[in-house]
Amino acid sequence: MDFGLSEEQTLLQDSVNRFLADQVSLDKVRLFTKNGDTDKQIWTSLCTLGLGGILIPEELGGTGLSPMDATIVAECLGYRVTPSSFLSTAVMAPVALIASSKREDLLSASAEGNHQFGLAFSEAIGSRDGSGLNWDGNVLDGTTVFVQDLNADTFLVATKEKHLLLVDAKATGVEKVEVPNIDQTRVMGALSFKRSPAELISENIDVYHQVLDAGRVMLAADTLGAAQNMLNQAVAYAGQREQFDRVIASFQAVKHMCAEMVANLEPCRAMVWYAGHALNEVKDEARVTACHTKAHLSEVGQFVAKTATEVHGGMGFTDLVGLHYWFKRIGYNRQMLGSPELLREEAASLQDM
Amino acid sequence: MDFGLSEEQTLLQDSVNRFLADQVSLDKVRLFTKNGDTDKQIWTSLCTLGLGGILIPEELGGTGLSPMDATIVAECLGYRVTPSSFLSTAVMAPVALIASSKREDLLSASAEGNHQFGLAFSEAIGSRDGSGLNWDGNVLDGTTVFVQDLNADTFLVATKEKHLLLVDAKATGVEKVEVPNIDQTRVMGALSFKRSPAELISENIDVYHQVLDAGRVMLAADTLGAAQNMLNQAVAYAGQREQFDRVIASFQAVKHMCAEMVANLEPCRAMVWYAGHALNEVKDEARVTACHTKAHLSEVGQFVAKTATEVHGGMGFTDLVGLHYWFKRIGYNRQMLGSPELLREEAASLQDM
Amino acid sequence: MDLSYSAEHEAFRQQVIAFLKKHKTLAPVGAGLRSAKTRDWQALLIEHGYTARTIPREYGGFGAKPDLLKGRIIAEEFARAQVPGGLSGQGIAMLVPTLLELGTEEQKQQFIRPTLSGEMIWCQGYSEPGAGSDLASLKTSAVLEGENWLVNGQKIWTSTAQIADWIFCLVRTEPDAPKHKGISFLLFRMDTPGIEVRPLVDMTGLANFNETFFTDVVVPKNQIVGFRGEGWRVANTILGNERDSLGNPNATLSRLNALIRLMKSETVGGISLISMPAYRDRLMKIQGRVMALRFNDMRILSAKLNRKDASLARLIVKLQGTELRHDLEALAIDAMGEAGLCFGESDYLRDGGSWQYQYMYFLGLIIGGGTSQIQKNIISERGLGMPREPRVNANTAT
Amino acid sequence: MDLSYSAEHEAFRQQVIAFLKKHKTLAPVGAGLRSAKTRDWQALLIEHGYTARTIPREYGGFGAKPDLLKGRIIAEEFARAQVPGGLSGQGIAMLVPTLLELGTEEQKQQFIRPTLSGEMIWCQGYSEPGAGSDLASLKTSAVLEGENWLVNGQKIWTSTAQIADWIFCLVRTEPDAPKHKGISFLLFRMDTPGIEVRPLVDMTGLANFNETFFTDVVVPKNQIVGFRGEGWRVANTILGNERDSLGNPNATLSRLNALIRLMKSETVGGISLISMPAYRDRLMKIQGRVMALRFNDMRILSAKLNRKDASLARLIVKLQGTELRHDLEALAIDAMGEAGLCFGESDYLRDGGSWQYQYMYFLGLIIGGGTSQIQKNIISERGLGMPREPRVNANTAT
Repeated sequence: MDFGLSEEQTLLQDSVNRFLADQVSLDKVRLFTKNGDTDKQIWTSLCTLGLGGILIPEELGGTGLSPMDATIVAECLGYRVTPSSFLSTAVMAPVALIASSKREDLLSASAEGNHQFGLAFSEAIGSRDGSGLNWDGNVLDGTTVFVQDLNADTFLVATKEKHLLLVDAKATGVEKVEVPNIDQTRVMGALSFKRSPAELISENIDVYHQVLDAGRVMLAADTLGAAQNMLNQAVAYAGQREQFDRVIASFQAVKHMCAEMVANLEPCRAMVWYAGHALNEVKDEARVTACHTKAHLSEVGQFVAKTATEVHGGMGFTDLVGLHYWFKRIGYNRQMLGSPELLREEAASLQDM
Repeated sequence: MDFGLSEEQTLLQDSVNRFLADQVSLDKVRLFTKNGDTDKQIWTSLCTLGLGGILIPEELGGTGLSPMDATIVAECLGYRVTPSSFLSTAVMAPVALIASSKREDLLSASAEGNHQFGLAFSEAIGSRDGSGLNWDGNVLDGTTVFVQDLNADTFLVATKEKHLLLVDAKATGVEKVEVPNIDQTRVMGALSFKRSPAELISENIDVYHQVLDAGRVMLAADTLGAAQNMLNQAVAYAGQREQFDRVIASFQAVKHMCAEMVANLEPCRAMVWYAGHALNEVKDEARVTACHTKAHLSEVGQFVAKTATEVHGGMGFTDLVGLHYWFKRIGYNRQMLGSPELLREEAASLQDM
Repeated sequence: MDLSYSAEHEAFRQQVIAFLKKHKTLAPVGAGLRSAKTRDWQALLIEHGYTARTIPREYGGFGAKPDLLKGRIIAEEFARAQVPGGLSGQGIAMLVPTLLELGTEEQKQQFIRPTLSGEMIWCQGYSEPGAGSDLASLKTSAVLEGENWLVNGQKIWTSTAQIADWIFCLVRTEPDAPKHKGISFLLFRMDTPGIEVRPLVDMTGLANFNETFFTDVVVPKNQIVGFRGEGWRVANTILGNERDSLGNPNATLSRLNALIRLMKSETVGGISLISMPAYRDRLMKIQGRVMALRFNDMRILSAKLNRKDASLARLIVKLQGTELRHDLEALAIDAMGEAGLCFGESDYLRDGGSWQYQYMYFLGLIIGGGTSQIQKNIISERGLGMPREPRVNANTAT
Repeated sequence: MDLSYSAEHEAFRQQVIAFLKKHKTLAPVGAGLRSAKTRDWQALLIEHGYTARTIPREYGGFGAKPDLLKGRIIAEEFARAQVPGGLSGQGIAMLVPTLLELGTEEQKQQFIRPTLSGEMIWCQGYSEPGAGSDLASLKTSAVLEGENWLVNGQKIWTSTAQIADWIFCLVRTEPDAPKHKGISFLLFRMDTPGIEVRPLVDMTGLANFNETFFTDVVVPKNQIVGFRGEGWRVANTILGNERDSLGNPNATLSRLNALIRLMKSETVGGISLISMPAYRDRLMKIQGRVMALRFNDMRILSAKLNRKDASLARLIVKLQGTELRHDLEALAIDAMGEAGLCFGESDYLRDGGSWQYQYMYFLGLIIGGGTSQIQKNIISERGLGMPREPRVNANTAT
């Protein structure tokens, strides 16, 4: 019995953290938000650590670790607001392809860092005015929006019927339009298809949910990391900033804001661990847990993002300190793959409520 | 243009406050909660001030004041957690009888303090398992629960169809059972009827809503008064209680709790005034405003009730200080005639949302 | 993450289950603390190691070596079978561990065995009307006169004082020392002349607590734990233990399940409460918070087992757990609407009125055992390393 | 409660409506602050008394006697017609009232007319990187050398600094005096040598503010308002006015209406956002809060008119109004879900991205103009008469 990280997992966490501290400075994040290039560089480096193929079996060139291990990595990435295709390329697409035993070639390429996936799940989660896909068993037509990682080589597309398809970004009739979003560390966009060839990966709704659960838990873990960093920054800033001849950390109001942040955030750590573990190991709880974990982390993350900014006073509002990168990352995670109200409604219906 | 209390209204407020400060001590409230007797005494005194007939025309022996005046009185009554039949006898029943030009005899008797009404509105608001009324145009059968002012002489009953009936407490087949409730300043119960004669007061749904709106605004005003008193007690206690060699009012955490209470509560004052005014004077806004005012006051009241208790520390939890009378009064007002979620849903549907 | 139990622990669980199956009819449901049934059950549990498990045999315990998981298994299985576990008053929960750590051999011999057996019931004399959050400012005095202490003063929040045989009590013995250094930890009989206990009715309408008054109460000199002036340290040896038990997420989970049952069965206007979306959303929010605290609790247990640090996780339990519980009870009341107001016997009362009762009781717990404000001070200082409130002179504070 | 307007006021309203009908095409929608169109419109408004209404004619105003209701009517009708009202920069809102109260006759003559006309644009130099909540600890110094002040230091949050002609600025002139007593209020030209303005990009991505640096900036001795060392009092004469404008409930009401439109028109999975109960409940909660603050605002106006006390009602507006607005914008984003993330031009952007923008901007306002923590100090001290935080020596605070 050991609820928490194993020794290996602690080592993994430490090494990813060290790597990111070294390689993904805020300056690098800023650079990425100006021109997306550094992203590929970061991704290549992550892949040399084996993170691109974290869920891909060793025989296909991956590291064959568990979803819980991936959760740990996602938390580290969130902590450093790392621009990366981890969610799409290292988690959701591999879960889909492994579960349906498809396209080992792409898995191998992904593990090596030579191939990136993007995600188009909005049609399955909630279709928008002006969007809609039609797949005739062969080719795909229509438009889907809020696609994550628009610069991918291949897109994993979920239809309204919750079928999963693969579409090559360079296939006939595929058009991409970037849709600027609030979180500049992520590239979001719209995809249109005109008789574009698409490969069916799965018609099994369980596979769809397995992929979605994994994605949701990773977003929750990303928020955990990002919120933890904001809290740490707030405590550190309060310990240095002086007003009224005292560090502001000695004011009860500031102390209590920080106490409320940690009191809300600390239990989230165990929740994210369990949700990551449950993905493969406690399958009958995985879906409800994933819904609740992402919803709860979204709420706590929003509270921490706002409160940590307030502790920083005016400085928290500036680009100088750059706190807003975390603020916006948490905001993005909140909406992507299901916002809190939708997730709670889903959790209720899964429990026949 | 004058948004607020007129000079006469300020005088009314002052005189009711003075009267209650003098006549309705916490000791008297305690006594009432042990044996309901003092209630009649309080009611008789309130009637000598003309409050029993506040809405009843002067020619019927009342004082013929406005619903907004009644709101002011309700706030004063809440401030002193006064046990009284004001809501039923002075507000809701008169609104019903005046709007439908019925039973002037009862109005006269009420104005004189010789007759009290009770309210049975639960069937119209939301019927419970095991309850249900059947009125055949002549006699009434069935059971209704959560009747307010169970010791009344006559009950104003609202049916599922939102018809209003009058039933004499002593009529054939009427049975009363007290249902103990959390707020000992109110007497709640269940009423059963067996072929009990009932008089139709109104089939007009507008009259039903007019009565209900008035009741809701009075409950909101009662909460305003009760919450204001809790806030005042908290500030006073914090100014006297010493811990760590300081009055606790000098701790930032305590100051901020009090600041949050007043920041939430103070705008409620204007809201209650307007809601009271709108009842007769801005009819197209009256219903939405009544729903929102009661819902909002319920939320703010709950926050103040909890926070003021916390400021008192352990003392707030004791019967010695008696803060719980206000806490429970606010809790009662929250549920009676529609809890916040139901009221908000009603406000939305009134606005075609 | 390894959620499995070892073979030894699985076997132990089976043993507990078998015990419960065989003996559960002996459990003292609703019996008084003084009843023979209660004491016999306690004796049976000690004999099998299901309570007082790690306390040495020589003092009346079972004498097993510490095994947190076995402790957890016992708690889980007793809860599942809905059978009351061992006695858990303040004597057992707080005094016994204190004596084991700091008592003299004579004190251990004298007090631990009868306390464990349920013969000797204790109450705690810490808080005073003027010393709540600032407990160290307590004023109840004990003056050494010859071979006895003479105790004068007043305590409050002394639960079970009206039935206790003994009290463990913080008193000021060195009035001239700095406030934390002048306190001593005394033990004395509650039937000593000069003690008056007055029930303290609280907002729930029950007297869950008491006020206790001391007038020239004579206490033999040797009935002190630790040295003179060390009482603050003695009391703090175990104060943390108390805090941990407030806001226990497993109790909250049972309560959540009760709430779900209620919301499924209760209807308004023919519609079940759970099918009203605004209530359902609130329910789901609470379920998410319960989940987070339950996993946090598993992490704490596991950290103890595996000697990892989970001090932050532990520090926030009382604050978060009591607020969550209060919110949970509030939802039940709101969802029931007017029916949620019922309190006291009637056909319309649900679950024995426990929703209103617990709603208030947990407001009491938010305040008691260190108010939320004090909790936040502790979390920010001990958990986040933020500076203490600067000390202010009494005469500069206005 | 009398919500009617007098015949005089009704007539005035008709006059405003007629004016708007006739002249609205002249309004400078989207025109720069320096454009002729803007200045002409300002001149027209002053001529009719629709801005600078109560400022004496001799200084370039309309010279009417104060009538709050007419002010309200003007604001209401301009808002209803969606026509921009008079100029409202910091010069007009803050400096002009200050000069009217405390300026010399020469200063009034020199500054008020060009400020009102829009020729002379001002920025405010109050906050510094090290002096935010504790504004009085500001360090920018001004040393008198002969006939001039020599100003050195740095200001932050100087909005419009990049286009301003002049600055009104708090500087420390008496370094040895207690901190509130050593400050003076200077006016100087922004093109004086030694001033550098650097745009300060904020979380919205825009440079809504600046940092402004002063190196040996020479300011003529007489460009001081009030006496040396009186600057704190001068600044506080009008600081309250600024706070009132943050969290204005009428602006929040327009925003609520926009939110309702959005939630009615936008769909997910074919269902309009407003028909999703959890969002609708949040919307209604916000509508209730908007209502309370709107009526509170009417009460404040009315209290001014009728010389009643509404100081508490006024004290809480900034705190409540900015939090409410932030929550309102947050709901729009949540209800839109993934579409709520859009920021920057695309087919999927709604309302020009204003939901995300205002969500962040109002977080800035929660902090700016006195953080929520400072607001709560003020409310508890001035509103509730609670004691000030005890003063702590710098060296005892750790």
